[in-house]
Amino acid sequence: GDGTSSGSSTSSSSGTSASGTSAALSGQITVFAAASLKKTFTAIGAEFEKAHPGTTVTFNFAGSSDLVSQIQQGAPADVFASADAKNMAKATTASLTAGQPVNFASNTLEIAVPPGNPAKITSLADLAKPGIKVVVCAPAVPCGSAAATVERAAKVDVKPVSEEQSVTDVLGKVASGEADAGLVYVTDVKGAGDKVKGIEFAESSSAVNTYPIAALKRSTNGSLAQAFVQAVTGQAGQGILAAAGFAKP
Amino acid sequence: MPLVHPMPRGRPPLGLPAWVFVPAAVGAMFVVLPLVAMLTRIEWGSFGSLITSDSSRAALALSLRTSLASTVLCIVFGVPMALVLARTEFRGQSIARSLVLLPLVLPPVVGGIALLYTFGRRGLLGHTIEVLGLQIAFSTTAVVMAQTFVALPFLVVSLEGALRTGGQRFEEVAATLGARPTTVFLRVTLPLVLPGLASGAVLAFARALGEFGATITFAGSLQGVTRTLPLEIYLQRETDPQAAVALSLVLVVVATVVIALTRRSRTAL
Amino acid sequence: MPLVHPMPRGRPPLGLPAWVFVPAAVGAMFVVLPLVAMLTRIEWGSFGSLITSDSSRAALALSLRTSLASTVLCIVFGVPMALVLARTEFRGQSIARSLVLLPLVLPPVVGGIALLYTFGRRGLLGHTIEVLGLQIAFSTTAVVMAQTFVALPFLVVSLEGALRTGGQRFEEVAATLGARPTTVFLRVTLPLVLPGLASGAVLAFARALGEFGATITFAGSLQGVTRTLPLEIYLQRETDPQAAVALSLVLVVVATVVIALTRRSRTAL
Amino acid sequence: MKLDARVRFPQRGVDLTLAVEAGRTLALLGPNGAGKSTALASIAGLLRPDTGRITLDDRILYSHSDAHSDTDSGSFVATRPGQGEWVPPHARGVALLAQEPRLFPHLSVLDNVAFGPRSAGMPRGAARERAREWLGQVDAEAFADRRPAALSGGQAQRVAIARALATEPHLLLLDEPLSALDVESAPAIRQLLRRVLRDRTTILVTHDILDAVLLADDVAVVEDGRVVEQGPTSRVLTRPTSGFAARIAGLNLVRGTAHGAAVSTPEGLRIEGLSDDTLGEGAPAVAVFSPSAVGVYLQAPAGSPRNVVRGTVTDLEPHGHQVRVHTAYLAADITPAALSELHLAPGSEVVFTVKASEVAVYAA
Amino acid sequence: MKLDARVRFPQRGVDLTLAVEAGRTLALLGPNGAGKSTALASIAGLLRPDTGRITLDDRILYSHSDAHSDTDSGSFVATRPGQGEWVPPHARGVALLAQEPRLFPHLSVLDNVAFGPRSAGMPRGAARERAREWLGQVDAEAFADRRPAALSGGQAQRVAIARALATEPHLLLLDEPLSALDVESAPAIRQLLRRVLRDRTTILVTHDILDAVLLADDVAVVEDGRVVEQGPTSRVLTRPTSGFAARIAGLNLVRGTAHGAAVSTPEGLRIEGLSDDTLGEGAPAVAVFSPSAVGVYLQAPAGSPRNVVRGTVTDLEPHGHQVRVHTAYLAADITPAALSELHLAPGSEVVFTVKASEVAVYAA
Ligand SMILES: Nc1ncnc2c1ncn2[C@@H]1O[C@H](COP(=O)(O)OP(=O)(O)OP(=O)(O)O)[C@@H](O)[C@H]1O
Ligand SMILES: Nc1ncnc2c1ncn2[C@@H]1O[C@H](COP(=O)(O)OP(=O)(O)OP(=O)(O)O)[C@@H](O)[C@H]1O
Ligand code: MOO
Ligand SMILES: [Mg+2]
Ligand SMILES: [Mg+2]
Repeated sequence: GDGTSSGSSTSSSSGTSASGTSAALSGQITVFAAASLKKTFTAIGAEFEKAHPGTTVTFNFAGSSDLVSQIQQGAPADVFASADAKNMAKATTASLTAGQPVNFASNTLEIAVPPGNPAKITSLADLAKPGIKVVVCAPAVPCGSAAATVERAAKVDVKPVSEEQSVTDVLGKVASGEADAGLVYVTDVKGAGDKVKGIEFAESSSAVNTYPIAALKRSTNGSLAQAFVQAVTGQAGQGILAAAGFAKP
Repeated sequence: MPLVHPMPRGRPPLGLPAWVFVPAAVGAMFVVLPLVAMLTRIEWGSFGSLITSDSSRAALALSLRTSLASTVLCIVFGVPMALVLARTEFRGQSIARSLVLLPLVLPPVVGGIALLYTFGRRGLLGHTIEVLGLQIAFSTTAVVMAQTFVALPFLVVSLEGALRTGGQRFEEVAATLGARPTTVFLRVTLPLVLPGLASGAVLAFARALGEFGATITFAGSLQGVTRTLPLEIYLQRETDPQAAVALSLVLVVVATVVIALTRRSRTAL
Repeated sequence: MPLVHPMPRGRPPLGLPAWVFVPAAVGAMFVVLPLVAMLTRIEWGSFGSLITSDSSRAALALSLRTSLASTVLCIVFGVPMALVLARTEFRGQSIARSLVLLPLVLPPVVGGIALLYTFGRRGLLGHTIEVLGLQIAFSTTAVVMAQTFVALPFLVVSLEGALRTGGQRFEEVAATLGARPTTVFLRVTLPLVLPGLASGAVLAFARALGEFGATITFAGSLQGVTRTLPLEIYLQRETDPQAAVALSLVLVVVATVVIALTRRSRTAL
Repeated sequence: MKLDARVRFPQRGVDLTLAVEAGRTLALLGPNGAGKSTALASIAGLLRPDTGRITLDDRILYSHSDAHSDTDSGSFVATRPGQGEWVPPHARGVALLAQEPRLFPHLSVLDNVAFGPRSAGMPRGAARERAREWLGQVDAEAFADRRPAALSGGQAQRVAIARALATEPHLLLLDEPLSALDVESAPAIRQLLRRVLRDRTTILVTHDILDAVLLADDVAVVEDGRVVEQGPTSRVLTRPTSGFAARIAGLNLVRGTAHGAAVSTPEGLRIEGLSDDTLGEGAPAVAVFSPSAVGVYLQAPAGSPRNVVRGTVTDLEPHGHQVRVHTAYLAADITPAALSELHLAPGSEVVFTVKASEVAVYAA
Repeated sequence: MKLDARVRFPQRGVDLTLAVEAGRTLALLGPNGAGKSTALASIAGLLRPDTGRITLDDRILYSHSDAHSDTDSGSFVATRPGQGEWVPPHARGVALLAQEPRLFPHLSVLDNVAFGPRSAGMPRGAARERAREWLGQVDAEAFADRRPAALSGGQAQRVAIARALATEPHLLLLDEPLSALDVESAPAIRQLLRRVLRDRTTILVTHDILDAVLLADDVAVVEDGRVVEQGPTSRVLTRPTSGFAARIAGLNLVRGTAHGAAVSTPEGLRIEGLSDDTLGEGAPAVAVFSPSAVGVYLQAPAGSPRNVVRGTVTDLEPHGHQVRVHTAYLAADITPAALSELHLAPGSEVVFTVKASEVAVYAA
């Protein structure tokens, strides 16, 4: 919490100063970002390029673990934004990051149900009822471990019909009506528009997922990389993230 | 293990152009080197415990069962399809052929979505299926369907090619000897196109065994029910890429053994 | 558009067993219905804007370029490989055949990892490649390599089947007429196996066009450089599955057109 | 079974009408490319004529016209509206022995021969039994267990013959069955066919006069896609009216118009002979005589033969114990002694003479 | 080019030694399955004998032994240690016309014939020119632009002949080139071959005596995988020592041991004749005589012929203007008049007589 707040304050100050010193920033960077950040980061990138004419930001979106192994294999990355702390930790352990990663957003789980909520789900406990088809993420992926955590906290034993590989897969099953309910992130429910309906539940606070970002050591344009990190943690970035449903870290 | 070769003894190979061996070797290297690189990275210490874990064993068993089942389905439906495409002429045949090819180019995940749209609870046939009391989604049946959907075109395309290359001179002879179409099919067409059918079946089996996107989208991923080896590998990769590689090795070995066994039993006939 | 058919005029089809049409129709339905279901779900209103967006157009162009390039590579390397497998006998040939088949069953994601282990900066050949001043991983070259890696076995397997089915009676005649192996290859083997080669190339092209796992792992997903249409579709799906379906439709149409064009130009020869 | 066939393939220039009475054998003779195999393939159902009509007894196997037919449209008659009738090959009861053996490469020789009986519903054991008998008939039991690839050309042909005969069809079509056989097998197989064809309805394509003489009741001569001559074997071969029939019968034939008992050709040749029917003056007619009736001289002799024809020797070939001397149109048989006396060689100018009493003249 | 070949295929029971002198034509005769095609395929390089040795002039095309050879191991000689020499088919300068035409289905008739010349490096235009000439020679220019599938059997065979001849090889191998041809084409193609083969080294497989007589300098008779008789054509056909050669020459042959000028067989038959060389008593010998020298009776006549053989008629067939009467071992030619007088039919018991002066007896 501490590092984050300082990060956000620095970013807001440098965000204003950035427009003043924009002459110093030029060139191109590649940002490796978790696939779930595609919409928001694309928007932030566009804002960033507008604010700093002459710069180009390109993105490589994929699963966080894919991104880490690509970076480990020498991919030309300047910035890494992970969807969980675990994958960022792999990068820091391998001393790939320049400085400490900064948390820039967080996310909590929500129950997603098909429009009209045919199974009449109202609480996490409903998911354990017999005959209800629930899908969750597999424990090996971030949203799955979060789901396990909340279940444990709420002492609810959900018997899912499927343990999906990613949030997208869970959403797909719910949106198509195949499953009666699923556990996904708030941002995912929001992103899916009217294809699913979100049901908040109190126990979700027991598993908060944070999103860290860091410039990378091997970057050939370190200052631009740092500037992008600051843009994400700064006001403009935070605004875009908040609009997509992300909570403050 | 030398393959039993159908070439009559004493018949010398005609000799290929020498230069052919250069690209052939390069191509082979290109395929083999990554496999070697993979082997060098495997931590053999933990290999045994890894591949004998409950989840790995369940995934392997499921993968084998479903892939064999979908290969059988591919043969049952694909052989007639290839026959109709290769041996008849009808208006719109080329459109039919293109349609059958489509799953080839459809990203598997989208194929899974399309299957959901069709056989899912709210899909085109969802009502019918529910009335029949069937339960497809999240079941092993769904896995087999997804695999069949992506693998079928492989069998059809390669078999159609073989049927056309083979021609129908022997089918004609059989007909003039009084053989009905079914007899011609079973006793002439099928045995003569066996090498092509075997290739097609191997391709379909391999495609089914490696199938990931359509399965995860249409069938989900539950240990022992719908989580096939590729899905298991994908999950392992989240936590331990090397474990995923080790599991892949198992997949590869299993596939090779199955394919070798089919080939052997065929040449033994 | 009726296909130009090689069957001589006046030659009546021998007639297939009537029952063949039943499984053929069921199989065709199984493939076609999901596609129809897909069509019914597309929001045609936003279709135009969606498929003409910058990122979609870039992805489509990249997909076409890379798939065609890797199909060419598959032909260049795969035809010699199939020839060597079908027309020579050597110790260890069956092992060679199995090795070449492996990428078929390797989950594509693991294939991508294997490629990274080989051609990545820290890979088996990483040093060599760096010394040569090349940068393979995360470039368009990497996309082509990934696609070639997964597509090559399709061409090799189906072509080997066709070569074996066709036999070598005409190659023998050509040799006794004094044709050197290269001439035999170019003027006899190749033209006679053209239907098989076409099938194989279509399979390889389709596989390359739909390739996802190995590409995202080995080449990454950079717009205009490595983000092919399947990757774009995958990303779209994160936010908007229907957009992904619409984009897939584009992919399918493009693939069908390309395949139809090749077939047409071939039959026109 | 009685066959009536009219098949037309305008593209190939083929328009043939053939009839075979029940139980008889028709030999189809004619030069390469005349349309013999085309006719057989049409009757067997492997080719669909552009127009025509093929019937076996009362059963229509093929008809082009839209004209309705009230025959029983059994389960196998696939009628397409506006396309006439079409019975697929397997339902015709017609067996075809094609010009190449085309043995099934994946079946043993025995199973190749058993294929027909099994297709007719015979159980495997009985079919193999039958096959073994037929293999015995063509002296090929020794190969029963081999694959066709391990047979010589003549062996394969014998097996193909056995395979065709083993089907016991209503109508048997044989396309040059004996051409690959050696001088020892050919007579044996010819004997076999003679026995077997006696009461079967058969069409036999051949280039060998012996086959026609020994096996066929009737002969049809096909040239350029048309039947130019048809009739009982003995009549066609002794009194041919077509050049090809004369050639195959080893006779000289001069075609022209009748003038009394003589035939004159547009080129000015005139052959006198004996005419046994009254020929219309100027009607088309042929003069036919044997090469052995021809005398060969270097100079025109001053003797009785009224027919004297000059020519240039194109070819000399042994013919039995004599030598056959060919000119562009005619042939003569002389003894080797005469040959060396005359010092003949290709290019020599010669005079052929024939007594009118040796020449048969009749309407063409 | 002089060919020497020794090829052995124990599995097929084939062990042949053949020699053809430069510029000469050897006719290979023998029953079906004797090993003729096997021999040609070995010489062409399509089959590898189990053991043996094939040389063309001094060049070793194949040898089995490890024995080193000091011939120039040109670029095409792929020597495998311990396996002897092996020249691949295309580098042998040997053209093979196989028993089936096997025209390339994807090339026009013209390009089929041009294939050989083009493979030898001739530019396309010139090769087509050459091909057109050869097509003209076999009377097939009309089909130049067709695909092989649109040819009749005989037409395809003619094109295949043109294709083989157009390569102008060192050694030409022809496997039954004329068997699919009609009575009009066959003589024309035979004339063509006679011109073309005059100065080429050739092996010709045939079942037709005419081919041997007209085209071949030498004859080799193959039976059961062995050469049983070899020599100049006239000698082999007039004084055969093998049953097959006698049969193809239309002669009666009785094999046995010499007793004076007579030959006696193990079955007790004894044929007296004239012997022009001194035969060792008890040495293997044959008695040969023409069917036309044989008299046919129902009862043994009380006349001069010293050779009287009883038998049962197996077959009657027309032979020129006579009828040939076959018994199990011998044949006799009689006139149709005599035939009807004797009331002969298969199964009749007959007595054959031959004057000793008509029988040649010589060493086998
Ligand atoms: N597919 C085809 N398309 C066009 N013309 C063809 C086709 N097949 C054959 N022909 C022609 O039709 C004619 C008749 O051919 P067919 O095979 O019936 O002759 P045939 O009498 O059997 O001759 P042969 O004695 O040589 O076997 C020939 O001139 C041939 O060139
Ligand atoms: N692949 C094979 N395996 C074993 N035996 C074979 C094989 N091919 C041929 N034979 C046998 O070898 C022998 C010689 O066959 P070949 O083809 O040389 O005979 P041929 O003299 O050409 O006869 P034909 O006049 O019938 O063409 C035959 O007995 C045949 O059955
Ligand atoms: O890194 Mo992810 O794809 O948001 O789980
Ligand atoms: Mg024919
Ligand atoms: Mg032969």
